[in-house]
Amino acid sequence: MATMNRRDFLRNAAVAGSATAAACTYDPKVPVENVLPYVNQDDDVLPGTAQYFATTCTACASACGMLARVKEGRAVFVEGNPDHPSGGRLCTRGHMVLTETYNPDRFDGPLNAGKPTTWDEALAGIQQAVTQARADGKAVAWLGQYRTGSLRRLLDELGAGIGLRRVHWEALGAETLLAASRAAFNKDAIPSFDLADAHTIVSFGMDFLSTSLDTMHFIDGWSQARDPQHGGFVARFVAFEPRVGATSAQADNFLPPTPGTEALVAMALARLVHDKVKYSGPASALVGAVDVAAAAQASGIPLEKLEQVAGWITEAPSVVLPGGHANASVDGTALAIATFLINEFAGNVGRSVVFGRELQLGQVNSYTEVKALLDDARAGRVGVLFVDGVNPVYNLPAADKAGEALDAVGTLVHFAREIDDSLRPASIVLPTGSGLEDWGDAEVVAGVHSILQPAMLSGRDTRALGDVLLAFGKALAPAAAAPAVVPAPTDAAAKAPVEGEPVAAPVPTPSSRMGFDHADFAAYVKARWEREIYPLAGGTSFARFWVESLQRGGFFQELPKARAGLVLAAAPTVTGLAAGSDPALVVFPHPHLADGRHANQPWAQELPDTLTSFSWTTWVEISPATARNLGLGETDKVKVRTEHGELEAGYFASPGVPDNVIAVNLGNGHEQMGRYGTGRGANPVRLLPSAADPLSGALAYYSARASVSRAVGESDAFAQIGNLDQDGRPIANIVTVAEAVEHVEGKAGSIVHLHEIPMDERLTSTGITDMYPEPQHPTYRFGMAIDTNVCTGCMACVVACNLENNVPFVGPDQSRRGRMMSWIRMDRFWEGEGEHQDVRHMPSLCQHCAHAPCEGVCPVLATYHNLDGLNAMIYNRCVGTRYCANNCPYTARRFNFHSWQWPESMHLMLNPDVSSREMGVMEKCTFCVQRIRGVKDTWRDVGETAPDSALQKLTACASACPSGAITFGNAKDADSLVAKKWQSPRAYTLLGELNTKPGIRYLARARFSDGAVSDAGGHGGTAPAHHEEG
Amino acid sequence: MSVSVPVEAAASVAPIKAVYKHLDCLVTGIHDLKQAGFRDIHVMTPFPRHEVEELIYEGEPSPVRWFTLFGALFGATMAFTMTALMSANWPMIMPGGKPLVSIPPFIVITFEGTILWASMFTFMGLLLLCRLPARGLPKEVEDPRFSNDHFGIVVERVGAQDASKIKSILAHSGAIEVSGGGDDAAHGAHHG
Amino acid sequence: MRHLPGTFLVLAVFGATLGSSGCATEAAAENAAEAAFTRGTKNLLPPELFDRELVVAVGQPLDEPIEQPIVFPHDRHVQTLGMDCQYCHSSARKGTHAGVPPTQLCMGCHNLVPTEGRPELDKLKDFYARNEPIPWVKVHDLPDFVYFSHKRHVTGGVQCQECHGQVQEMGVAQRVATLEMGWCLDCHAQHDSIDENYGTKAELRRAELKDCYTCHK
Amino acid sequence: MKGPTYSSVNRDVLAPLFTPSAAYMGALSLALAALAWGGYCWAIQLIHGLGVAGYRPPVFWGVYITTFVFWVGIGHAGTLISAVLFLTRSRWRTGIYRAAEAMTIFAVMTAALFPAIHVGRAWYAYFLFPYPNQRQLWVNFKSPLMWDVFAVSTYFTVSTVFFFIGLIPDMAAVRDSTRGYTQKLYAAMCLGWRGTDRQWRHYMAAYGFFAALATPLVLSVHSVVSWDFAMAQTPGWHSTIFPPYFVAGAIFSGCAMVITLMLPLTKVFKLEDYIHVWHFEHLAKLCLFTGGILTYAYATEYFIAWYSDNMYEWGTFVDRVVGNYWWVFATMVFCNCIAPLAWYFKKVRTNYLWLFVISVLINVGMWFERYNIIASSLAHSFDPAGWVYYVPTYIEWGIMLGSFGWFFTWFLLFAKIMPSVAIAEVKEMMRPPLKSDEEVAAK
Repeated sequence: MATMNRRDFLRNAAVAGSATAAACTYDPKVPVENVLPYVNQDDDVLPGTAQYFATTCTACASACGMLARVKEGRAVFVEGNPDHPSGGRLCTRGHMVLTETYNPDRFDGPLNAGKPTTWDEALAGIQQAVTQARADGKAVAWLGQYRTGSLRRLLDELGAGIGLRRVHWEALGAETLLAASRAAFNKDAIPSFDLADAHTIVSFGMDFLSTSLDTMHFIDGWSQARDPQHGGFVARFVAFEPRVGATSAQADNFLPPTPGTEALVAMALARLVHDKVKYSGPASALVGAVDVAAAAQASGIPLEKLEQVAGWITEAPSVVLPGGHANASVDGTALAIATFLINEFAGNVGRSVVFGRELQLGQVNSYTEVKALLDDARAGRVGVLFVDGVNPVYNLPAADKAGEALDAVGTLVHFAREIDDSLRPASIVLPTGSGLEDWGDAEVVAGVHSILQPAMLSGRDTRALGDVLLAFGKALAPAAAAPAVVPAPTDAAAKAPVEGEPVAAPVPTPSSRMGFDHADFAAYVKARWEREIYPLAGGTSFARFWVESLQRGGFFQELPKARAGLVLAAAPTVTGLAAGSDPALVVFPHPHLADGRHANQPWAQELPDTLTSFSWTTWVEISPATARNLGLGETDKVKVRTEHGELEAGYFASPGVPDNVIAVNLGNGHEQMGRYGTGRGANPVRLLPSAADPLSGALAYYSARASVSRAVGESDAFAQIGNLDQDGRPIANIVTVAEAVEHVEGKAGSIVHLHEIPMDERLTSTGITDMYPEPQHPTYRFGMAIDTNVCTGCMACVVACNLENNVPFVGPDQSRRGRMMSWIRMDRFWEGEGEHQDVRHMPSLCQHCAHAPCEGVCPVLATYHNLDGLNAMIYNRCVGTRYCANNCPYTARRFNFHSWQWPESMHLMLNPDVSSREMGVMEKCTFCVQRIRGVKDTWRDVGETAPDSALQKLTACASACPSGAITFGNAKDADSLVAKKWQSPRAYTLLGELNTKPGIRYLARARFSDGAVSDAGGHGGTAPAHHEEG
Repeated sequence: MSVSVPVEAAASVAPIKAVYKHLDCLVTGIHDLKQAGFRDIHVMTPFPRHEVEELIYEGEPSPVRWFTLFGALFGATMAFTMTALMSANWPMIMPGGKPLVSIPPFIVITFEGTILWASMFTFMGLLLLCRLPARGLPKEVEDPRFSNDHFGIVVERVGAQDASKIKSILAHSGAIEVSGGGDDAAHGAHHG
Repeated sequence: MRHLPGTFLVLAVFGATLGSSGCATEAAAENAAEAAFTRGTKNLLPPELFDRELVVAVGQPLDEPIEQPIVFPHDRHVQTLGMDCQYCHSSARKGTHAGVPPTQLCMGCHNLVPTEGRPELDKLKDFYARNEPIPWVKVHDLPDFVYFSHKRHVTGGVQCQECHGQVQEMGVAQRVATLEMGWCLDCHAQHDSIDENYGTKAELRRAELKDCYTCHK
Repeated sequence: MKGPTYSSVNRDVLAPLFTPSAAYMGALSLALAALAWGGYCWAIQLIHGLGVAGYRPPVFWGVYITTFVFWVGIGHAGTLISAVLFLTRSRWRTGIYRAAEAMTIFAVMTAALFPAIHVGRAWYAYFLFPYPNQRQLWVNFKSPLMWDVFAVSTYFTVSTVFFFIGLIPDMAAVRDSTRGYTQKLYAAMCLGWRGTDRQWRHYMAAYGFFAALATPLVLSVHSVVSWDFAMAQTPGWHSTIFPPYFVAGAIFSGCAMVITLMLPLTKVFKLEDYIHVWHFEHLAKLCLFTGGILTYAYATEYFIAWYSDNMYEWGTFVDRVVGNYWWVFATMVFCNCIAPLAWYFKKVRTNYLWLFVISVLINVGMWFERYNIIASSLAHSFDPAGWVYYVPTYIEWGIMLGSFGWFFTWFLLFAKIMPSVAIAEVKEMMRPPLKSDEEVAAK
């Protein structure tokens, strides 16, 4: 991957590419279109052919590997990097890096108090302010997100040089886990959890399939543990948490303790596990005093149930996970410690709870430290404050008066791409490049050194954060003599002796100071790699190592799993939730907006929530009984009130919310954001007290009680999924785990029980049930298999598809009218209740039927079945009768009710391989025909048909699916993976009785049969059918 | 019938027109003329009368039916051929798994084509056989009452020698008015 | 004359309705959709309502001379200097786009060619010196919904001239083919190279070449 | 002679022509205003896209198709009266068939607008016709919509010609009672008709053939329209009962529309001598008959949905009664099945007010029947994830209103420029004046 001359060629290529925004809305006038050739062309540039750049995702702190596909100088798609330990997975939010890059609200250049300025002026002013502040004895402070790798090193050195007071905080951070890990194992890192071999997964609120850190690693393990073919078992997932969330929707046993008793339950479980395994050791004393019966009584979970769970934990390999919103209470750290105890007793530490591959999130500060910094700022003791990627005004409770504190800072400097709530009128804004435009690196997981390399130029007057810091360093701390490197806590911990095991993680010791004497940050990163990473790898030449690392996306070490000894001195004390009769308030992160950072990304807003299918707003989840008692109608709003504030929002009567819980999602309710994020929904943090977990200092999102009442007005929350359950229809089917494990191979035929329409025996006996023969596919019959057993409903496939295929976002108003254009609709059927929630997710897309109902009815042949088994859709021929959409039993077709807008700069994101569609045209999934065309073209050059390996992950959805649920391929080839999956006993075709002969087969979900869930296939719903559009 | 300027203009006189108020008188007039061998007559009625038709055409059906038949056959053939050929023109398309030329759906188009062309041919035949559009009868025998409440007989191409005979037959049959035939004076008895 | 009042009444009501409709237009337009997400594109006047197949943009006018930033003589380069098409349009056999050569490539020779009395060459050198791409006017511009791979055609044995005309005899290249769908299909239905390249599988290949997805994206 | 005479027929039927009254101008103004509003709404839709309508996927068809089917259905009564009753020699047809036929043509003209209004890219609606083009593309004759194109255009052509043939002698009558330019105009329009024996001979033969061709055509047209639905898989649509059910419904609604239109026409134009309550009674009886078929069809649909044990089908039918669209279903059942039953009482079916009220109710009910079939089926299809509630917007209602404006504008113009009662055929029904009668009377 050559990097020379990139700036030049990108500049030219970006111009050439801008003319390529494809559309079938052509101008009737003959336009003069220009061809702009390169002045100097790189050898590896082939106009019209995509280039891939391996880089690192910056959407959250997890730093997964990412590939950016670049066409004509514009990144048009991102996907997981298969060479990276994150396994080629990229979550829903990871795709937002692309929309962030092209967001029309990005700053075009530096601003000073709202007025455009130049970089030189801005930097000079800041340097002066820093000097002044130091002279005045005021603090120069940094409030930013977690940073690792070279940036952190740069910050360390700069901080030491100018005496920077640094607070690194994430709203959905890892303070409790880190505190618990320190307390339990004396480790300054968070252990990694391996789910792959666990037969039982117990989670105390960790959102490990959606918003927690290191999600891709979790999903990797999850998809293996749930796949009966992997280890001959299907893992049982037990969730102890206050509400069914994106992750606990997958739970086989959902056990909500009485709010505030989660830590008690964990301790009781620890005691039960301890007793079951007859654990003997010093830690026994820690649980000696636990009153299991009292805990069961308090939590409302029967003792027998707890004992059963303890049995599952001890009988087979298991893992117990802390974290998430159950963990974000004043007992957060206590709960995490208790789960570590359970893992210790069950023998999981070193097996499924491992060090070695631990998470080093860099400097982790807590909410309390943020508060302290802001208190100082409010008192006028902070002269200069740098804000980097955090939004305290939005994410802190109102009582903390973050806005006032920022206003009181002498000089406020924001490293930002877009406006957010924390930007004050007097701020100096230094626009940084997006994750696709700047150099950088990251080391979150021990041994995983990832590189960020620019895939494109920004076309705006931005600078990389590293470049700015280097400039500061050169100007403010040139005294290279000062060798003082502030030892980061991680390093200190890594060096601390740990009993039993040797230090496994070869943390690079900052043997020498990097200094600031580098041309730019790119050179800085390269220099640091040469000095610190290259020695780890060895090899002949750094130049070669560097190019290989760039191609690979970094340098990755397999570090051995390590065990850590329990060093806990005393059992944690459990405080519990403040007493009261009102339901407890749970503030949970939005699966796509996370802590609100993606609120201005139209796709993050528009993608429906995985459970409620609401978009573009905030909603309140209450129990169905509460909704009934309040007499709420479908379009009513509710008001949630705590003693700290109130908000109004639409509601969702969730069968997964107990009566004593009210849940509100975080992420929306921004007062100051770009065009897509401002004024949507409400901010639930405003309802929270300024309370922290005493052991870690983490903000307690789950610490208030709230009342809910009916509000005046109409809700702006509209469900994209029309019905709560599947009304007894065999759409998303299940089999029992026992059946699934027994029939891994497809010998005995299907084990899915489907609705069958009886046919005349005279017909079935002849085997001729069709009037017409099935179409012939001479070379390929492209098909797909979707394993709903591992699908978590995360929507990564949806967003990847949208980005790949130029699917437009339609905005809140049109979303509410159900005109969402996503070609994949994530069906959600809520079949169960109580302990057995049975939420079934199923990506529903064009089934590419061989006997497609849509094709026959199109009067102009705009849609037809092609030789490759694709249900083709030719946009130009479409008149828009919409007959095809009516006749599609899968409702897989989308209609362009308007010509959708791609605002200035967003249109550069359009994939030039795919037409964009004008109003009045029908569209739908094409199985990414442009990729198929590319692959066929490549293999035609050598005169062969494309092999399975080139097809398995070909489509955007298949390449994006983090759990590998989607397999694509040539079903005509019996050896292909998709053909094998089609033969699985769990495979079924959707609405097969219609005889449409779909090109997609679903693999039924495996569920444990120990509950209310009937074993009989699709007729599993126990909840009565009712419409849910609240 | 339409106007045709008599070829042997020298031998003929102006057409003769008789106006009737009563149907039975009209029928008598026609019958008598026929008996007398005058067949080149036009009978004008404001609405169709089967008596008149039977009397003149003696039950011979109108040839319009042949137009209808050929129209139907043409329509059926054309419609089916068109659908089949147009469908076969792009052979790789298999919408909904149906073969290129599938008979059941094409029957509908064939049927519609049959009806359409049968109707159009019928209309064409009507126009041709009725010699429409036309300018109507010669001015001197035109009479607005024929579309209102009177019947009429017009005898064209009357030889000068026959004029008086015809007029007399018409007058005696009960015509309320007989004119033309070279005589400007109106003949005819006015019956009560 | 006595119809007049009634006629006026009719016209008045008709006009008033249209008038009030007109006033409501803007409000309705705003209600119609959120401004940030949709756009009204249809111009109700011609030519939008007419058959646009006649005016689909396929590049510069047929058989007409074209004004380019630099008057580039194809005939001189091909016939006099004996250069191959793919010397400059080098990605024609490798990629979807034939490619217009980078200025660097021109300069490879033109560094050595004297420019006296050749103002066009001065322009070329100026562009290069300014590090600015030459804004060539696109002569053959397929609609954006069409996928066309030069590689497939060139490696499949289609001669450049079959689509682009006798460029070697032209000065500034001009368009000679309609580039309409029917024109493409004529070859896709039957072209000598299909039988040559695919032999017994030619029938299948012809069917593939008539698949809409072969060219429509 | 008592009652109308030949000359009084001419006088009475031609009297309303050409001299608009204030009431007429008022009605025309209303119609034009509605048309203007509809045109405005359509312009909005063309500029902004179909999104201005209330479509909520997967409900992709709504008011437009409903109104299309409604107008096609209205058309059927005209052809039924003019063709089928001609073949069966029903005497009560003569007074009303002209206006009913005009109604057919205008209804089909109205219906024909809707495919263009309905499609997403109206500017490409001509793609629906098989015409030679450089792209070498043809249309899909397997699509029921294509059958629709053929059926409706054939129906329109044949009806128009049939209507025109019927008008020829009457326009000759108009010609003979006017002067100047008007006369020239009508002389041209009647093609120089003279009413000679030869003309009448071919005319009657051709008319008979037209009637014979129009009869299967009228049955086929609504069958084809019903196949738009029945050929689809959608539960609630996919049913073999649809063709007869739709044809009966079309005649039902068409006859009701004839009553709705002819009652005021008769009163305003003072044609009571030619259109008696006796005519309306016959229409009411026809409505009762077809309404009975319709009610039976409704019941059969439910029975089959239940008996088939097809959960999707049954789910849709249950949803129609208890779901979001219950009010549509209730309106439909009340207007189509219950309200017409009042016509079993002679007093009701001979009372002009009741005739009018119930006929309007039937029209409303039949519109809702189509709405019920289209909207509720699509809103409750196979996949429960796609269950929605579609509510039309003012644009759709505006265009529907505009379609009434369009229809009534034509109808009102027709009433002013063409004889609304078939003069020649009315005369045909009358006892001709005979000398012998007079002689008998004289004695």
